[in-house]
Amino acid sequence: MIALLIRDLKLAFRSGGGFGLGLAFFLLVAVLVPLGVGPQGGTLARIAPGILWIGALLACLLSLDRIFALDFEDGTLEILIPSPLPLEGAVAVKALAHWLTTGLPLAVAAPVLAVLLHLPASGLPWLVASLAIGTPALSMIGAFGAALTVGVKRGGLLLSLLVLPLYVPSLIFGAEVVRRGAEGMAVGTPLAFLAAITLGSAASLPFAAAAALRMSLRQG
Amino acid sequence: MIALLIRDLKLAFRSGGGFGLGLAFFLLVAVLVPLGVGPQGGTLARIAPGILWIGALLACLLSLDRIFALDFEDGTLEILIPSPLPLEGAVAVKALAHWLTTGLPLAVAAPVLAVLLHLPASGLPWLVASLAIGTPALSMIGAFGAALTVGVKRGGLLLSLLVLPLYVPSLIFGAEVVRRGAEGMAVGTPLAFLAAITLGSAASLPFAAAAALRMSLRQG
Amino acid sequence: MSLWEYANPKKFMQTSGAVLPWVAGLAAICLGTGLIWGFFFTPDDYRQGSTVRIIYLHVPAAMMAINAWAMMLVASLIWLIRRHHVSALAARAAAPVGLTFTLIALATGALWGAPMWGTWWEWDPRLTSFLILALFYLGYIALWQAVENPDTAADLTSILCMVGSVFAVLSRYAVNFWNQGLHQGASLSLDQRENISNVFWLPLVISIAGFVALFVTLVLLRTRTEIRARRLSALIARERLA
Amino acid sequence: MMPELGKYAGVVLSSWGLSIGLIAALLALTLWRGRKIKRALAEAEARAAEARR
Amino acid sequence: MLRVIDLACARGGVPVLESVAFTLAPGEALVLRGPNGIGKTTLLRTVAGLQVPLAGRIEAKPDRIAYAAHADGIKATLSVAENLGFWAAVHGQSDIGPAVAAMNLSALVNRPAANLSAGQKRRLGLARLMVTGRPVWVLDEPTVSLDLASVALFGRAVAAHLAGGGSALIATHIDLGIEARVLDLTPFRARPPGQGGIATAFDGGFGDDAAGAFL
Amino acid sequence: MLRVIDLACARGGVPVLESVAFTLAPGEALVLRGPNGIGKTTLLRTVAGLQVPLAGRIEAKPDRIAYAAHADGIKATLSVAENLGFWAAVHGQSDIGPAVAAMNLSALVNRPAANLSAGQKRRLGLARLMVTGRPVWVLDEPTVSLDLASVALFGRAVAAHLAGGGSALIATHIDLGIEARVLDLTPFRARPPGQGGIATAFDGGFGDDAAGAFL
Ligand code: HEM
Ligand SMILES: Nc1ncnc2c1ncn2[C@@H]1O[C@H](COP(=O)(O)OP(=O)(O)OP(=O)(O)O)[C@@H](O)[C@H]1O
Ligand SMILES: Nc1ncnc2c1ncn2[C@@H]1O[C@H](COP(=O)(O)OP(=O)(O)OP(=O)(O)O)[C@@H](O)[C@H]1O
Ligand SMILES: [Mg+2]
Ligand SMILES: [Mg+2]
Repeated sequence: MIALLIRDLKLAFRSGGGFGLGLAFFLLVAVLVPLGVGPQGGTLARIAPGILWIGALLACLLSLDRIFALDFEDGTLEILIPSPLPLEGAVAVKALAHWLTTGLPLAVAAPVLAVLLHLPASGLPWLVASLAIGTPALSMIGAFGAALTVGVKRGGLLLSLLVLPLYVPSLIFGAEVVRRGAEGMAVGTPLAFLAAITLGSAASLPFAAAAALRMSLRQG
Repeated sequence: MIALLIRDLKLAFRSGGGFGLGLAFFLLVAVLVPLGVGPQGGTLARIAPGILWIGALLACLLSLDRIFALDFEDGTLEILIPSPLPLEGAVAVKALAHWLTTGLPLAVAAPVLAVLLHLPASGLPWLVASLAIGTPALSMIGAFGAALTVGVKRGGLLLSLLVLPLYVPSLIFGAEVVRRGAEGMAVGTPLAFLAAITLGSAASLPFAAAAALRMSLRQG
Repeated sequence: MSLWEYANPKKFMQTSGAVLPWVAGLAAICLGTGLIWGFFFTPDDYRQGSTVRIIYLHVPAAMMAINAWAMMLVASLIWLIRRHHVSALAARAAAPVGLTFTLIALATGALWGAPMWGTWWEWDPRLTSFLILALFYLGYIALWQAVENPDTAADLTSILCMVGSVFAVLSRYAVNFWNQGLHQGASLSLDQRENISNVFWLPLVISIAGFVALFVTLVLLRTRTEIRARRLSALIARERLA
Repeated sequence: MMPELGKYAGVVLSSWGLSIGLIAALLALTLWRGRKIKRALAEAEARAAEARR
Repeated sequence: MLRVIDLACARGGVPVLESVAFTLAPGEALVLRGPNGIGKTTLLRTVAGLQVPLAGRIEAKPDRIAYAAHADGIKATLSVAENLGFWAAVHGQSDIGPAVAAMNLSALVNRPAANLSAGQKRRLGLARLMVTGRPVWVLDEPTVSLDLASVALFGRAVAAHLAGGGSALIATHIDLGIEARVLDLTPFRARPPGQGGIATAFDGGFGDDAAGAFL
Repeated sequence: MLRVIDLACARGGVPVLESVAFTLAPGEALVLRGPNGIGKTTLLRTVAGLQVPLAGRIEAKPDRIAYAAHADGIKATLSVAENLGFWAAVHGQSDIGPAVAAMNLSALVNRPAANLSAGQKRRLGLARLMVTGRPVWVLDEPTVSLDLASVALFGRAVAAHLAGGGSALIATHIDLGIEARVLDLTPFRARPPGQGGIATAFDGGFGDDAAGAFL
């Protein structure tokens, strides 16, 4: 289990991929939106919570196919399935590795980008909190989607199509937390929902994802 | 040349990928933004031109790695380079195939999504025009980026990072065309710039991309 | 004789072949009566004017859009638990039908919204959740088409259908939480009959029955085609090996 | 005997037109694919029967 | 150790082999032969538990089988030692030394796998098999790309594994130079259902179609 | 037809072979041998123009060479006929019939390439070579995964190609059963620069370091 986590982190760093690039993409979205939308501060501040959450979501999405596709192509999954590691655990560990290299850096970097988008300072702590609490669900849901599309060649876009609707609740509650936080309102309810989604996905989706992986690989 | 175009289109359709899924992603961005930003019609209308162009750009981006990566992995490129086809022509044809399966459907579908974002009706024709004129440049620039990253395993995110800055001028002029069109102002200047970018990239980037491909493959 | 026997392809082909003409006839009669009655022989509503005629398409389509997903969920569970091929194929056959109904509900709603709410599209919870439902249908259909081995495709889409159902309900609550909305609440339940005046009620109920019958007809037809397609690919594969 | 639809005629007619059009398209597609597959299957069955003999 | 009884297996939903039966005792090796496309890969995947059998039974503890095909789970960016170390950890082993020595990889341990030649990569794949510590090896064309010296090396490694009480099931087209029974799969080609072969769910026709039922 | 003069080639910036020299006349075949990792693949890629030589020259028209390695540009979703037809069109040929017949693929023409077994896929890759219409074949381990009958088929195809005035340069570990000169690459292994091998840009030391220069 720990060997798998370490290996996944190592691979993410070595490939020059995972980590830095997710962040970079997040940054690019935060930069492109003012360019596309125009620089009026009022509008930007209003849309900032939503845009930041959407940026985080897309940054997460783009690296999802790394979770299983490479391991599928080079045969690692075929060896992992009959190995002594329980596949459910392996899936959870891989989602964790994805979160550590994508979601966590996003949460840490978000305040800097929030400033670019004129988010009021009172929203910053809630931005970090909502991302820290909400992004694990994104990784876990993403791992489930990646398990569904693992046998499909270059399933990247199909994966996006499957996963994005599943991200809707997290997005709504996450952006709501930030918006309420920025306006100084109480954030308890949406934050609780966000946490519930994360816990629920972490508790149930590894089983669904492991089942999907077994089925994808079993195709004769 | 024509054989290559037909083959690329065939592959895009067969893979259940190319085509429909680029559109689906565009749709998803158009749906998620209001969910994140909140439903106030006024705000949405103001940001609609920028968001639609950013959506088109991201939809384009996600399918870029299909342009060369698959052909690289299965050795097609290694055979194509010493083949009688001029590589510059092959690159241009592949970019064209990408545009036909991504950019063109986006331009056609955009008005429907514009309604979701409350874009004023006067902006719709300009939205279609700007996408039709501007997206070929996105495919061509994308092909260049894909050629640069072709040797990198799972270079998807690196590719995004390289290509997005190159997309900035198209984005700015494209969104400006739509914004001015929606407000009933003259759109001549940004439209001319957009066309110039498309023509310029179509005329010069195939050479740069072909050179990049030759170099990527030459690495011993 | 157990009910599961109908899950045998051959038995299903025989039974469905016998049932189809009747269901198709019922669909034609109900749709014909309900829609013609609704369109030609009902008065304008005092508030909504002639737009009230949209209700005969909008409401049945919206109901069937949800019911089709529910049917797919049941069929998926049957496939996962008992592995009856017909059930998986029926789920596959229902998806495009459900998607079409969803699109009809969305389109008629949008057109209705223009005069009533002054906008084509409003981010009202019910509307939004229908849009998300359409996305689920699209993803489900795309997954069926992307996976090559039909049994694997059935497995994966079944899991997607289950997980998707949970998240569809979740997002319904999420959007509700986020915005109170313009759309009217349910007014058609039988005990609340007075909410909608009698003149509109009967043709509406007949249209709904027509849509149900139409759904069954289409799903039967498409399931039969899917079964034949599987038989065809089995034959072709045998030919190749021979 | 067209009912009087008043100022909403455009909206009502286009929603009816669109809905019926979509249903008709789905039905046509279903029947067309059904016929196509049925014909192909009949041919394949005939070939298989031929091969058995 | 491994017992296959009346096994039938399918590829892409089509039965390819039927009535395959053999047993593999400890210390024994069995070589599968047969022309291209007969179904060797399919049979090995089924035995390894990666596919479900169409009929028949496989009697073996799945956690005793180590399967190796062409794609052997080697990560290009990790070094030879890191690759082996990972698989050893997964299987609860800790020492990769013997495997490295047996496959003559000592000079390459710190080299990233991306920089290996085709044959060197293959040797790494075989070394991976050894660190699993599992007794039943199921190998699909293990000697592809290997030169004669490496084939001999591999033969010796198999012999040592057998001597240690393990067993091996190997599909190959070439002569491995080990003592083993040979099973030619040609006689087990699946017959069409009309001639006694296994019928799948869609192998039966639909009587009503001929009768011209509605649609 | 092909003339290689004093060639040195590198892999990943490290010289692997040097002073390789041979000529290939029409109608002639040359088989390259050598242990795993000696540099056969590197040499073939250099000859095919996919890598630049470190030193020496290759005299050949690049548009007369057809190169085939393991990855052979086969698209899984296209059928055998579509795959071959595409490559024929690229090379201005139109008839794929002879290639299909020569590689015994007639029964498989309409099958998607994804559904082929390892050996069948390999035969398709070799058929691709034939539709290029090019005279110099450069082949890297062409018989991997082929059964004995298919190896013989391939041998006959090469013989026919040679008889038609073509030539072939083949790296392989097994016996192909064709008449060909053999070139063992072992003696051409690159020496370290100190012993007369080729030095790359950073192979020289920096004299001033020993003198204790600033930093
Ligand atoms: C795209 C937009 C719309 C969507 C997706 C939509 C969706 C729905 C749904 C899901 C139902 C519930 C059917 C049921 O289960 O009972 C419904 C019912 C209904 N809708 Fe809409 N709707 C939309 C727009 C509109 C508009 C603009 C109006 C009119 C102003 C409208 C009027 C009604 C009415 C009167 C009902 C029946 C309510 C009842 O008796 O339950 N809808 N719609
Ligand atoms: N998806 C599929 N649908 C139908 N038939 C398939 C499919 N995939 C493979 N086949 C066929 O199944 C048969 C068995 O393939 P398999 O890979 O097991 O053969 P093999 O004995 O390993 O051959 P080789 O020696 O060439 O590796 C082949 O004839 C192949 O063409
Ligand atoms: N990126 C790299 N950096 C350094 N050395 C490398 C790199 N890639 C390969 N090598 C080494 O270069 C040598 C030549 O490899 P090559 O693939 O040409 O061998 P080969 O003769 O084809 O072997 P095989 O018979 O195993 O296919 C090998 O020793 C290999 O380890
Ligand atoms: Mg095989
Ligand atoms: Mg080699």
